[in-house]
Amino acid sequence: MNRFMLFIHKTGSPPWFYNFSGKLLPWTWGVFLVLLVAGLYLGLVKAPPDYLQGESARIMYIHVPSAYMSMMIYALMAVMGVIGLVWHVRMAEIMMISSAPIGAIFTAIALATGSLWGRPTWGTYWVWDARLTSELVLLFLYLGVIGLYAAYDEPRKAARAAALLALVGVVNLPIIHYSVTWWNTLHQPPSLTSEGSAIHPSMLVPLLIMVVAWKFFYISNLLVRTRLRLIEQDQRKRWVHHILSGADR
Amino acid sequence: MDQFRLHHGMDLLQAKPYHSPEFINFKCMISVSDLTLERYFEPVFQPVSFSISTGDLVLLTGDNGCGKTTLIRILAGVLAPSEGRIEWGDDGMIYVGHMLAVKDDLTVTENINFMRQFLGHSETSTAEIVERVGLRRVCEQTARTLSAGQRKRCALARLLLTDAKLWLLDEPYSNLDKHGMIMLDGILERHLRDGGACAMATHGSLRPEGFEYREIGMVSGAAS
Amino acid sequence: MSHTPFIVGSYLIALVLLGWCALAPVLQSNKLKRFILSRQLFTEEKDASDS
Amino acid sequence: MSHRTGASKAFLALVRRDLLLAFRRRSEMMQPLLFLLVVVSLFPLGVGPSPDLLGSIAPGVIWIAALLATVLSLDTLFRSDFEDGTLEQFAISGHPVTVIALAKIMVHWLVAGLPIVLLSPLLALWMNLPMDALDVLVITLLLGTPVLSLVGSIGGALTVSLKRGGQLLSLLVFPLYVPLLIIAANAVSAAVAGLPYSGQLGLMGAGLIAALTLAPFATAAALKLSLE
Repeated sequence: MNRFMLFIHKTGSPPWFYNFSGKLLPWTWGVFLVLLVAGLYLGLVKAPPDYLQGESARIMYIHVPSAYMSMMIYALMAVMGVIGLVWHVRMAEIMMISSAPIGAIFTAIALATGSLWGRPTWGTYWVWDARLTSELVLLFLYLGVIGLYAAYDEPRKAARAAALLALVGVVNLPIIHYSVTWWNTLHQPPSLTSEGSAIHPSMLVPLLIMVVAWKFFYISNLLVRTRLRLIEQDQRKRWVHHILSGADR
Repeated sequence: MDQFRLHHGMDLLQAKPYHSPEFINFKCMISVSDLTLERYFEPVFQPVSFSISTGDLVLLTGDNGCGKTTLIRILAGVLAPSEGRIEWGDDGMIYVGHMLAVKDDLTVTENINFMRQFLGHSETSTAEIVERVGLRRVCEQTARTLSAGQRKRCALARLLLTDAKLWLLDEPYSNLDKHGMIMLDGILERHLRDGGACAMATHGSLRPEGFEYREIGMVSGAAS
Repeated sequence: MSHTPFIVGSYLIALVLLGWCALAPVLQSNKLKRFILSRQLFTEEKDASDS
Repeated sequence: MSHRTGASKAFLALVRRDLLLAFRRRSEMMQPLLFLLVVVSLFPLGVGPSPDLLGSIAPGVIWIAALLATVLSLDTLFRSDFEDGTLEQFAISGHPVTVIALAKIMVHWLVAGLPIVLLSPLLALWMNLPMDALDVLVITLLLGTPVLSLVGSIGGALTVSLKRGGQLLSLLVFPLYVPLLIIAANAVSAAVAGLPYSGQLGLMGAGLIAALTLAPFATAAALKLSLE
């Protein structure tokens, strides 16, 4: 088995994964914090206010990355779900269900910041804007996956049911997004905050930094949650006692 | 708790065909090696290995919670094992478990007729099957009004409906009265004589009378 | 109408949600580890007293 | 597996049996339809009887009521067969589980979907929908209710082994119904306004074909999972 396959095979074994991710975590958290500080500083202090909306455009540096992450995490969840369903890879199942709450939280952040952003620009907290509406439906999709996983009591079966639902959801995601956007154009003139307009580089750089910062947050939080589930599921196994009595991280 | 006595190798030597003189095609219907299932990351039963061939009657014994029903459902193909391998022969299987698959709103005849169209074909007419399982008196009543024993007989009628060679029975003798047990012995004996095989999960004294059988003792996973 | 309350509000909400999202598993894993260790000690004492 | 009849014979046997079972329990079959009538009749009480107001919200209300009525009847789609072990026998019978899922879905549509289409003229009358848009409403319901059953059966199969699966089922299924609701309600209101609606009907036809080909496989996978 060549080195790459050996590596893939080893990620399957819980103790190896636990130690490997343990070593990885400080680095991912570190990079996240550095990027966060850089992004916030550039976004809040350096970047000029938007010529159209003034200061409130600064909410964009939180809203846009969160909306992007909520879509990306759902797609990743479906991919991990397929791996878990087809090859019964336990690690993929655990990572799939661990990323569901993170995705739901990013969706909630996107919704909250979106409505707060809407208040100064549109005058009301909630506008049935195309993006906000599809974010809302995405939140229901996430809650459906989390709810279904919680409803089953046997973890392996729960993960496969949630994976199947995530797969059906990801097939429907583009359809929902386009039907909501089409529906929105029927009932309302195109809203002000369409990202289509070219963004000035000084505002684009913090935006990109924030997106990468959110990715590192996702990776680190996913590893933490995966390690938690590994310990929780294998709590009677020897490697857990060995690690805990060794009282390392 | 007696560990299973027969190892895979020995089992083939010992498996003498049933008392009828010769079998046209003595073949293995199902073979299982180091099979186990994990639920909540704990093995439900100790790994088992055995194979069932023409004319065999295999009893899966063990006290409650040792995984007999789980193993039977794995053999039936409903459950996928966590470890180990299982190979099925190409001739059919039929499974009668705790859940009898008898619809309460259909009469006995309707239940049997539906299963006939669904599961397979058999020359014996429904009336004759109803007669064989002793439900002639109640065959026009809906299954809701039947007693537990009568419902079990209605489920066992499925066995006569198809020419499936391998029977998977989960405590078939429970709820049956004396006549019911005699009836079941009869159809089981006839099935084995016709070159069929049967795996039966049973506990305690409810066992087939006067049959050659091989016993596999099941040990629950937690006992390791 | 100054926008600062909305900006501060949205960053605050994001901070709180992300903070809780990061913190929850850490707290839970500490609780779980304490529970496993205590049960482990309990079983060890029981084995010691049995043998 | 067991020597068996052809899958189509099994399909027909299953459809015939389920229709017989449904007619044996007519009262249970009527409940979603009564629910439909009740929900629609609540709207005039809620928003006031003014004809033009009701007329403007009629397409959405009728379609949402159809959606709710279908979801109500989805929970019993597989549950009775799951609990008495017949579903297990279907899975072992050697027939493809997709065929079995398709048969159950077809019966569910005949028993729950079609009556909604037949009742829609009455609903249109109550909601003061202009009569010239009635034909479009019936077409959208004819194209849409099978999709409600097909997509809904995935949720039904996923929650069949759960004791209180009913509430969870609606949470799982509603996001998947969003595109269908948007297009269908818009098609009818376009017809009311005299605008062209053929595009929307085309989309719904495509949705029906997609659901017909993809949903049974997801439902079959979910059923096999629930049986474990």
